Amino acid sequence: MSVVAETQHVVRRRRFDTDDRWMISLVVLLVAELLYFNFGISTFWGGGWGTSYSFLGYGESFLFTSMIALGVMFVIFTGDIDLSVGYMAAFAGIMMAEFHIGGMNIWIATVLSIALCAVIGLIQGLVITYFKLESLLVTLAGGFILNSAAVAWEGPVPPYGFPHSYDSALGSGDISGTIQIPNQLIVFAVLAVIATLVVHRTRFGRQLVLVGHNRQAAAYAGVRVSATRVKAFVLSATFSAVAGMCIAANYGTARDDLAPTLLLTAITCVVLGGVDIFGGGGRVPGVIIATFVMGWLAPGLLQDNVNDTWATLIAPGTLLLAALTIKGIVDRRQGVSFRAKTLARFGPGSPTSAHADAGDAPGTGAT
Amino acid sequence: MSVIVKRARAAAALASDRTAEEYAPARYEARTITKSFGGANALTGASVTIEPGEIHTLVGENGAGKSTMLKVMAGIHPQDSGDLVLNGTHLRGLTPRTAIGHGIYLVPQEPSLMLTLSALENLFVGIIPRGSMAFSVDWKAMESSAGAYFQQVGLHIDPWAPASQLSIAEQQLLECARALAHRCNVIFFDEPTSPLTAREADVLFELMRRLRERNFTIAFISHRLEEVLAISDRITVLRDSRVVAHFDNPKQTSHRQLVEAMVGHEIAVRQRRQRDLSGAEAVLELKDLGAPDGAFADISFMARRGEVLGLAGLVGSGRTETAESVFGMRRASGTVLLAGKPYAHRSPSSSIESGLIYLPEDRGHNGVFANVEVVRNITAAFVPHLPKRGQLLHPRAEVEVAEKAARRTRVVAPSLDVPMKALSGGNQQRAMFARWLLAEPKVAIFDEPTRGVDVGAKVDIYGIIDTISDSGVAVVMISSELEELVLLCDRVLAIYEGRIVGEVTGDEITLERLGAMVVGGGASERD
Amino acid sequence: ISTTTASAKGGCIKMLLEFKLQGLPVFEANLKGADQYAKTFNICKPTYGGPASASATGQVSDIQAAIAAHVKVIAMTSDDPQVPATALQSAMKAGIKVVTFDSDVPSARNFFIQDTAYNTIAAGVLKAAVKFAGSSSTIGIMSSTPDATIQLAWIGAMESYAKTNYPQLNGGNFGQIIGYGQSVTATSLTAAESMIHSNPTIKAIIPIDGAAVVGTAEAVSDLSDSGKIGVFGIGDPAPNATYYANGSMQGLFLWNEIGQGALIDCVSELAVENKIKAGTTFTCPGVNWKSLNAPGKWTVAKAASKTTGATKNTIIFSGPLEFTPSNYKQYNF
Amino acid sequence: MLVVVTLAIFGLTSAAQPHFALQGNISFLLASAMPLAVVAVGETVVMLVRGIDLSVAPVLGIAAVSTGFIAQDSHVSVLSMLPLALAIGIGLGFVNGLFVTYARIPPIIATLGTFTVYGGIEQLICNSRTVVTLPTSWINLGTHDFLPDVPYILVPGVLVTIAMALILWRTRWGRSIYAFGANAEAAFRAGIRVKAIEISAYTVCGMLAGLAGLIYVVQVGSAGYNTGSEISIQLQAIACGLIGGTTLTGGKGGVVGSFFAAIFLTVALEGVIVAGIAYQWQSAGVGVLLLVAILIDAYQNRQGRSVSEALRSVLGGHKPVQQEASS
Ligand SMILES: Nc1ncnc2c1ncn2[C@@H]1O[C@H](COP(=O)(O)OP(=O)(O)OP(=O)(O)O)[C@@H](O)[C@H]1O
Ligand SMILES: Nc1ncnc2c1ncn2[C@@H]1O[C@H](COP(=O)(O)OP(=O)(O)OP(=O)(O)O)[C@@H](O)[C@H]1O
Ligand SMILES: [Mg+2]
Ligand SMILES: [Mg+2]
Repeated sequence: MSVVAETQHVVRRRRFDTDDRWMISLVVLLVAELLYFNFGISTFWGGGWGTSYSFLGYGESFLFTSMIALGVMFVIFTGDIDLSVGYMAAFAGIMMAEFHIGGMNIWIATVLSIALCAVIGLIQGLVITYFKLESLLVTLAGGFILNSAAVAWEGPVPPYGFPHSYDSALGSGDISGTIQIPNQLIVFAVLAVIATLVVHRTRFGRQLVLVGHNRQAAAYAGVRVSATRVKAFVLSATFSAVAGMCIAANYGTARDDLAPTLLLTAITCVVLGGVDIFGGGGRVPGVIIATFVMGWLAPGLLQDNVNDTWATLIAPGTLLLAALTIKGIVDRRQGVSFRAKTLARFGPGSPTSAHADAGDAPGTGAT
Repeated sequence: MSVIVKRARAAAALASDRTAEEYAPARYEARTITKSFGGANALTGASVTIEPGEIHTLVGENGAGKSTMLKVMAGIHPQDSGDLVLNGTHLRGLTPRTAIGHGIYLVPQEPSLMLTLSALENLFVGIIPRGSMAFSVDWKAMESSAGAYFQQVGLHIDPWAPASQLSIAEQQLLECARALAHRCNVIFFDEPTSPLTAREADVLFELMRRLRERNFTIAFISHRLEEVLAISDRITVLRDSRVVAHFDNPKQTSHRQLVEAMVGHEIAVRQRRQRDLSGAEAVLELKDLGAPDGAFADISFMARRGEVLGLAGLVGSGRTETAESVFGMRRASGTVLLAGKPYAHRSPSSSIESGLIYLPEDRGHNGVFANVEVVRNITAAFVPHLPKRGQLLHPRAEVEVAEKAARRTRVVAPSLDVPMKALSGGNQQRAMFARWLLAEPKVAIFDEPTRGVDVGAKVDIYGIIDTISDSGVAVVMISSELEELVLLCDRVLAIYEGRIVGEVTGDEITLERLGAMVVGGGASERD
Repeated sequence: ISTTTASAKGGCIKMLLEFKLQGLPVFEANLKGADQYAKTFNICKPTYGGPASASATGQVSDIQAAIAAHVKVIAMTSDDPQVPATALQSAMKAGIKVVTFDSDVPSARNFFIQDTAYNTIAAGVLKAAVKFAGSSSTIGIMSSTPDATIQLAWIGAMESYAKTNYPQLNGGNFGQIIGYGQSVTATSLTAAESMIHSNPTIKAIIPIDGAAVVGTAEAVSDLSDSGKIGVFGIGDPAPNATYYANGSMQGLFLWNEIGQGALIDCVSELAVENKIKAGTTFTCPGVNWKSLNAPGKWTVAKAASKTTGATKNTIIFSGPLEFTPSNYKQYNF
Repeated sequence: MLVVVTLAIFGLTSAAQPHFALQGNISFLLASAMPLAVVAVGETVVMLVRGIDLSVAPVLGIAAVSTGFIAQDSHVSVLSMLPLALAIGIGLGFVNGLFVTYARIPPIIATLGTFTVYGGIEQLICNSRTVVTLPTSWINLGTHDFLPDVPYILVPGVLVTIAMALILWRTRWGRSIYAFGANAEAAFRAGIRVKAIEISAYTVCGMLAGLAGLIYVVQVGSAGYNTGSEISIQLQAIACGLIGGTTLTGGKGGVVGSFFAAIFLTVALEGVIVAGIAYQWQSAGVGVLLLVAILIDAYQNRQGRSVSEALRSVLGGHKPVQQEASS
């Protein structure tokens, strides 16, 4: 290296970047929410920390949504979206239940169903990448088809009646101690740790994020873009299937109409968690925190005698819109707007200049 | 709702029956403009005055603030402070809309047209003539008046054809025609020539000269200093967001003076290297490569160890497609041999694994991850080999790897932890070189490695290419700047309309020879 | 928040009244009755529940909130016979009485108030339809989905009633013409239209869920077949006033929803005070709606019965009530 | 082309089930396609500016229940409710536009958010009631034909479609919509008020969804807490846009295609029912249809010409003029 002299530069300690700041805000939000419920609702802690139907116990009503959120998060990281997750979870549960009723050992049925869902995710991913279709619409169509399959399979009487051990292991059971920890929380924690490590500390995760940031550039950098995207769909389907098992165990039955409502909440959690809907940006821990913010919101409000419509629709929707509005403002201060990202990614032709400044968006200038 | 807006409306309303000459000749002044993006200053108290009847050129390194200056003056970005004064009138709260009302139009760095719409509509967008009703569109009037504008800029196209069917040069000219159709007499050209061939650029310069004769007020940005010196009436130099020099008499200014003003210090003039590599073994061989759509055909050549092989050609001649086919981004027929072995199922990842790398020409779209840290940009092609601890990545070790590579290519950054977009174009390109050095290539294809990069960075890049080839790597260099092919290459192939039309070696590589070859003639035909 | 605590100490019985979802007219009538009679049965003004959209999971959240709020009794009509079971079982474990009505959760309740005997309402509606259409005509059924438990039971009861009493109906196979509207009016409308088109000889349609009733009546008026095709269904009269008026609705059968609300209060109080058990008969002071047997007197079933559909600890509320074009105006639910 | 396929489906179904082509049924099919058609026309405008609006379902619902309740209680005429329906749509659509334009939330997320919030509002308005006893005049308007096989309900749908088509082609606002969708940045530089244009697109979409709400309640005769969302009309509308030739990438397509696509979709779904396919598989049918629609969209984008052009060239045996240029 004789010709090129070496330049010194410092790699400074990480500053707090936007993602970090967003995560801190989420933690603050979560604490504020819990404090509000703590002081506002005498029964929020119920019979004490972690007993059923209070605090940790509420997990049973949202942890499976959190699992779905973790799954769909992989897909959102790549810049795609998976709208089939809710239907996938329902279908997985019904598949497992029908296998079980057909005489299969329930644990084998569980594993088999999860595997089959992974295959369905694989097929969706392949269709999307091979035909170069919009994931939004393909997974929507896939969801419709899965829904039909679920309805047809479950028949007039949805399957029910699993062994008690199963209901307890994945559903409403908990590890008793001074604090009762719901089993589902443990399942979720395991998935959450796996998801965090996969995204942030593995080679696959790195490629996932790069694909999300700039698909083209990733391809030129030797990342197998289609394969990475397909893997994300497989992960999404797998996580949804696991959630489907937890739902079935929790309610002791598998039905087609249990899960579809989960989709909106799951996506809300991911976006609220700070993951960029256009791919790339965001942190897994943010999503994990966001699932708890969302999860405790509805039961807390319900207990606070808030009308069901407010607790389950208006409050979460408003939270999402408000959070994103604020995030948009914060991001714009940093010179990166959603709109600029939209244009950078979807802009026709190549409006971005050679040095990739993403700031020439319309509106950046119009005040 | 100021006077300006009303005037803009009035102006827009009048647009269809007024000519540019009806504006008073415009003296447009930007006084002590300051503009920052998220804390980083793009302009600090910069002032420029553009007189009517002059071509005023802004030069400076990447990121010096040239584009920002013109964007502020055209209302695309609001300034943080400072004044814009047109013929003594202060323009406040300028937007592109009101700017056009005042006769100010910016032809952007890369044409941004509505590709799905017709050329006609692109021409009139924003000032579509009114029909019988106040809100209706008069398509007939549009069609009948379009011809005149197209003629003025020398465009011969079907007005109803979608803009996507126009070449880059035609799109650029359409942008100019739009400025005329919008009745603007203050026209800014932001690096219009970088995607153009010399011949297309000449057409554009001709147009600019004609406009100057009509007393238009013209600003221009370019990194090609020869053309800057040739066409400008006045030159303003920006460096690090400030105006640092003016040259009022470009005819008496030397290339060297200009460069020194831009970079702030002297730059050694590079000499052509003389090497004889005819005995070195071939590491890359192409046999009869052809594209399925015929964009290129019968491409056969080889590149030797340690050689810098240039590919000369016009924009669109098929060099990028050839290179991408070799790298595995596209399908092609024919054979590729790598170190003597056939390389059949090509894909970027397997190419990188086997030591064949490709630096894409469109850095913004295909190269950088703008929002990702520099570190990860550098290691992006190295992910399968990133240091691990157990099953997990080892971030500290990764930073060390990236730092080492960044030092070799002299990336200058406040920290490697900042997002890539915080770097200037030149440093982004340096980081891209760092990325590809990490892959330890045996064959390196560089596609337009100096496009949109300032002089300082250019010299560094030449140095990097020298170093790489000295270490035994076969370098294939695609460039539309013939000068740099002359300076760098041991051998140059000319490609014309997707076919190799000539080859020159050593001292045969001259500007004149290359110039003749790239347009398909006058070359020593290969056998 | 504070009101709940205060009323808990005030001695009235805290109750969660949980519906399948908000906004169905039948449940509104139930609620009206329950509110009206709350005082009589010492019930705190009912905590009105019901998920915002029909989902069994939404009901579970409501139950969980209620357990945490220490209610004394949960009265619910369930969206699903299984889903709330776990939650209800833990409620029972926590000493909360569970009274289901309308739709049962068989494995997790103390008492179930069945609307009416399946056989009697099925016979009632079928008889009326046959009287209009003739005993060897074509008659269709409009249901919500093939897995709606009670509707299935009704259809079954109609089929067996038809087999013995009208063997000529639909060429001997009553129950073969069924359309599904998925509890959506627009879908029911389309399904009813296409049923009429696919069966040109159809003389009467029996819609048996709320959306199907409206959809069928709309379809019949739409095709200008009002009066030519009879609509006899199971549903409440008030929402269908327009169709009674324009002649496309001939008869609806239901039970007295307001009275059922009162019975819910009554059974809840008795359950909390442990005053009823299987096999006993009880009365509710002030409630004199006609029960299946005698006014103001109800029996808690001891064992399952095939004909009525009752299971153990089931209380059948009443016989069917018929709403005809001449009497529909008297009922506003 | 769509018309041909629709007629083909119609023909096949009526061949199999003769009563399908009965007079009343044609009229019924046209009428029941209208709420969707009007929503689809609005959705198309948003798609033209590269947006997507999922909230049309609850907007339709809110308009339906608000006007329905008033009519139910005070027996006003349908026309007198028109301003209210439009105003509701305009207001809610405008809010969508604000979120997309000023808060810069990606359209799909912003309208997902407003979808839930508006859905909540719809429930609050219903407050546990359902619109059922509409005045007879409303029911008659919804069920009668003014010519054989031409229901009254068809009129607003056709008028809206023609008007929107003309507006999009013949007004500056319309051309600005296309310009914005084709390249927002270029539109901004060319002096178009991009924010106003984008907001106006969402507002128009909302307005038409509001109008569709009124049409819906007249046609169906009932509306409730989840009217609109229960049949996922927002997704059907997007599918109509795609089938009708409008792309998700903006700047290309038009409302006439969406109008016919809505009729096509309705006939197809009805055909599915009449063909005796089990109801369980109806949603799968929609899914498959949607897949076909996006495959068509992808094909159009890749080939630079529409499927109908391609078919015409195949059937007509001559090459379209554009072909060599677009390869
Ligand atoms: N929209 C934006 N958002 C954030 N930073 C920006 C934006 N536009 C420009 N910058 C930054 O401002 C500085 C000046 O940019 P500008 O585009 O004016 O440079 P330039 O002189 O035109 O360079 P080049 O020769 O590469 O075009 C650069 O550091 C650039 O990264
Ligand atoms: N500016 C353009 N205008 C029209 N067609 C183009 C243009 N650029 C590329 N093409 C198309 O792509 C084909 C090959 O282009 P390619 O980019 O490979 O050429 P190149 O020689 O690498 O040009 P460049 O100098 O831009 O890198 C051409 O035959 C042409 O059809
Ligand atoms: Mg620039
Ligand atoms: Mg090229």
